Amino acid sequence: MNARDTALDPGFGERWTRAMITAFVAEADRLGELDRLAGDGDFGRNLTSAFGRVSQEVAAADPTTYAAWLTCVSRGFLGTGGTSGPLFGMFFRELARCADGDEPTVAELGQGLAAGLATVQRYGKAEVGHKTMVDALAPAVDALTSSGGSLRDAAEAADEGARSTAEIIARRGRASYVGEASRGVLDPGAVAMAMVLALAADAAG
Amino acid sequence: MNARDTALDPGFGERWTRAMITAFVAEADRLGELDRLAGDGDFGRNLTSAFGRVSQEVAAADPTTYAAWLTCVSRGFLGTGGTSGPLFGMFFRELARCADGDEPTVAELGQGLAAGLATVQRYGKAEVGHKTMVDALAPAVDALTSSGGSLRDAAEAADEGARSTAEIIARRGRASYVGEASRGVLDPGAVAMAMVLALAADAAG
Amino acid sequence: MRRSLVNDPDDLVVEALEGLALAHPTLVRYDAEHGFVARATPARDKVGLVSGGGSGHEPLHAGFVGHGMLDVAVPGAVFASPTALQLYDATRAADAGRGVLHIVKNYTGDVINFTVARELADEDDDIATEVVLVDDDLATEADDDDPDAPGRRGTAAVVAVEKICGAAAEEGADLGTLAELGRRVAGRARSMAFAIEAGTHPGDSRPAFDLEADEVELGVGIHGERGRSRVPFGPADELVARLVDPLLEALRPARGSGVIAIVNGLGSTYPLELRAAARAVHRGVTGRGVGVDRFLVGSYVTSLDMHGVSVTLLPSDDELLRLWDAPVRTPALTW
Amino acid sequence: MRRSLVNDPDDLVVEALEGLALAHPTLVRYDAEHGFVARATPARDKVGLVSGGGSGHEPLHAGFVGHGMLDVAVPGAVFASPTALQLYDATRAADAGRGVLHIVKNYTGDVINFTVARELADEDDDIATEVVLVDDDLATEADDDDPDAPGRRGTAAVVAVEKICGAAAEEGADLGTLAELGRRVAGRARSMAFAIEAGTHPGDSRPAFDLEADEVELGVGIHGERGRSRVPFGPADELVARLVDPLLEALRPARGSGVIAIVNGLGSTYPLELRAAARAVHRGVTGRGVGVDRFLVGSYVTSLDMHGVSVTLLPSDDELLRLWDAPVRTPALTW
Ligand SMILES: Nc1ncnc2c1ncn2[C@@H]1O[C@H](COP(=O)(O)OP(=O)(O)O)[C@@H](O)[C@H]1O
Ligand SMILES: Nc1ncnc2c1ncn2[C@@H]1O[C@H](COP(=O)(O)OP(=O)(O)O)[C@@H](O)[C@H]1O
Ligand SMILES: [Mg+2]
Ligand SMILES: [Mg+2]
Ligand SMILES: [Mg+2]
Ligand SMILES: [Mg+2]
Repeated sequence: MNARDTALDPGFGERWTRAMITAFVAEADRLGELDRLAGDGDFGRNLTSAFGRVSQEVAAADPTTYAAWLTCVSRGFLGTGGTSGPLFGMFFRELARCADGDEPTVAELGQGLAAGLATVQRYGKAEVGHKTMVDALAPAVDALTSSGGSLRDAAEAADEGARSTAEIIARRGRASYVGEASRGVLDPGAVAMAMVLALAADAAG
Repeated sequence: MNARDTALDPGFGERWTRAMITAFVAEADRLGELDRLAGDGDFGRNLTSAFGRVSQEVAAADPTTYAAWLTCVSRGFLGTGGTSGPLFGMFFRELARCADGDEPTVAELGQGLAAGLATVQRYGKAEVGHKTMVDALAPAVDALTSSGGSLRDAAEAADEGARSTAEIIARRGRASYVGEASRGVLDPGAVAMAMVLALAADAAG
Repeated sequence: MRRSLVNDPDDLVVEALEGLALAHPTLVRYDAEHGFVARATPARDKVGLVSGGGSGHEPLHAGFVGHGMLDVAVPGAVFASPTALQLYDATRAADAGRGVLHIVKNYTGDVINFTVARELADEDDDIATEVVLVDDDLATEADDDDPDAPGRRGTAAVVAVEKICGAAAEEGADLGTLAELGRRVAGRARSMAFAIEAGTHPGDSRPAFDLEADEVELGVGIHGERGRSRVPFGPADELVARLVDPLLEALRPARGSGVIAIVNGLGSTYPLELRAAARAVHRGVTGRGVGVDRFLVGSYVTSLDMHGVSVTLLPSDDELLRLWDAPVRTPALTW
Repeated sequence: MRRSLVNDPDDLVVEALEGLALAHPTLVRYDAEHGFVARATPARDKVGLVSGGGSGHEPLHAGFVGHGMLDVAVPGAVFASPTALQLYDATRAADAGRGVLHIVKNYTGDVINFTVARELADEDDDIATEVVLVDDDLATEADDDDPDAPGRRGTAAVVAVEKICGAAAEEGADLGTLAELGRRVAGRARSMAFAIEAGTHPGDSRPAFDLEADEVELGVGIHGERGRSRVPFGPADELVARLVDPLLEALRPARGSGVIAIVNGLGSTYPLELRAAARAVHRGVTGRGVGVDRFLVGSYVTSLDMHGVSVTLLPSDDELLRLWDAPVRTPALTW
């Protein structure tokens, strides 16, 4: 049996979720600053509020399965404003649904990320190169599914995709209103998406 | 039969009314200026508007009797704002009612003026010395009734009363709000009332 | 810099009355010749209710013409009393054979002109009339007993008087009963207001008075006049307490009793502000163990675009609540 | 200098919702846990109507909850969409077994969050939903055919959609019929607005944008964004014509046909101004041989204390008029 079809270590969902809470609360200001430079500046506050809610959901639901943990993340974002709230919320909802057992396999995670990408694109109508979270997510899905890579490969592809957003001007979201002024600034949603994948790779061990 | 009990010359009501229209339209600015110095400045506009309405009433009613002419004057004032509108309006209403025949006798005019004074005081609660139209009207009534004088005597008493308002501070009307600042300024309502009486004496011939 | 949306400021009142009638053709009509607003369909066999006063306080009074409230409303120019003749014509129009009740806010010009109108209606037309004088503004309560003092101003309690007397008139109450009822409401109700910005006369480019950034005008009236004092600007709850506390102090409603409360915007107060102020009023009143039996929140008695709030408290009883709840159908108040 | 009557600006929306519920306890309740306003007594056996959007536009939408209009209204923060979860919870609350209609003003955030809510309601609760997108603002009609253009903004026509669909829902219309009806109304209605002063965010001391004394912002939206152009300040009738003319140009109603017209104050427009503007709109429309069948004049869809007016024209027909006239009983609209 291929390693891709083995469930990840028990506690993956919990480790990943807790790591995201910690990391995003710590990085909210830095990411908010990017949104201030080429957007409307609320992304940091949106992240803080989303993960505040994630913590509340965790406290209320006392999750035990991967699906339950990721559902808390999804609900945290769905209870948050901005464009990123519903997009990340539905993205994590697809991820929550990707596992058959208690923890997902890498292949299931790959399918979940692919479904998440499809959902984000269905709502947001962004393509690669529009300077959004899609620029990080699409290469990660590609690495994990078509290219058969590892979670670490996917995280690296996402990181590279996020970096690429510095050179382009935004075609979607508030940043698209500032035109040329967005050039030179990383897209905060793409950076956040790359963080999500890096933390997944860390949590998988 | 005493001259006081002889009706005034035919056309007295019309002559008096027409003279008031002419005189007050001409003097409105000067009287308004007094209200500006110690009041709220609208007396000139109120007079213009009142006599505009008087002219309309005359055109509409085509008066033939003294009572009908004076009713036009009354209605002109009753259709006008300010404190002076209703006070002069009810004053002229009493005057309109004072005659039994087509034109009043001097005695009837005296009774009309006395009734007018009573009405003004009932509404306005002003005494002599409060710096209002009463300061001109009260001495005129006195001259014509208790002292048995002529219309000309009454007009002179009114004029003297109006002049006396320069030295006092207002206790009624908008001018009472400005306190000491009203000293030295003639009360426009008293001056107007004195004009009314002078024009009556002229019209009586 | 302030600007108004007007053509010639002198035409504003008449144009607005035309607009009101066009907006509510089934409820009211504007009689341009006589200068009043009357019900589109005159009521029959009831006492007529007439109110009026200067314009600039909309929707007062014309917005309250209709079933369950006024029969005729008589607007003057901005902040100026209607004339005696307007009020006389309105009184004749409102009479359906059972007499006419005048509801008058306590301002010298209004009082005189309404009185003249009643005298004319009585002498010339033999119409029975009564008057209810509304003088609810606590800010103008005389400190001494100067017999010449004009007394408390009439402000938002007039809405309660019009609503409650309007309902009783619809039920068939006679003139004397209505006058007594109206006086009972007016006698009990007290109001108080503050402004964080004065109103601006149409056509003017500056508000009627200036306030510093840290000042609030307490005890303002509705004609651009200054208030009784200036207090520091602060959170809405604190400012609202400066209205509610003296009102409760003056009325001393018993614990367990209830009031009809009116939280009224003065012109440009926007709904978020007004609703938050309503919450503060509710907490202030119920915090003293007094119930808010009925609660009217909106901009009903304004002063052009003044930015501020007035609070009116009217101790209630079963009869007042019943009449308050009775159906009403006017441009500005319908239930 | 501008000031608002607030406590902490972050608490304003919630305090105002509490105030609204205290003022209208028989009509609405505020569900603080889920962040929506619902009817005090839920309706049975009808399609549920849900609308929502950023706050700052009061009385929209919570002021339209009640018999004959909405079942649930969902407020976001000032000028920010409510969240998907709020809208999902509201959708569940509004469902009485016959499905739920979403009435959504066309703004990206609102559109996405409502869509997510419908997807959740469908997948997790098997609730049938439909959406009516309201995009009436003529000022934002795309000049070219950019497929990425966000399209016309949704403004005051949403009141007509809520009123008309609300009446039909009360009559028992099913979900599909309501969606079609709502789309018909939204598809026909067009609006346009101007401002002579921008609104001020609670807590800020300056309006969202500055205007010179001789300028008017034409084609403004309701979120403090600039308009489409600046035109010279002038008499109200001229400014109103700058709204009515392009609306008639776009709608081209036939002579002899009629419209439902909404003349809407944007926040601090005071009644004298608004009524005079209504008169100008009436003359503008009837001057082209088009009747004003129904006329709603008031401040219904605001932008904080913005000073200006929007005009909405909706070509009418017998069905729309019948539904417009049907009884409604909400905090902000009752007949
Ligand atoms: N249409 C879209 N599709 C995908 N992602 C988007 C879209 N619009 C914005 N985003 C992402 O959302 C991020 C901004 O989120 P946030 O600040 O919460 O939203 P808003 O733009 O509404 O203020 C952007 O950095 C971008 O990555
Ligand atoms: N209470 C009163 N009794 C008698 N006359 C009065 C009274 N109040 C004012 N007046 C007269 O009215 C005149 C002012 O009239 P006008 O300017 O029309 O009224 P307002 O004071 O309301 O502006 C005063 O000059 C005074 O003579
Ligand atoms: Mg943002
Ligand atoms: Mg944003
Ligand atoms: Mg004067
Ligand atoms: Mg005056």
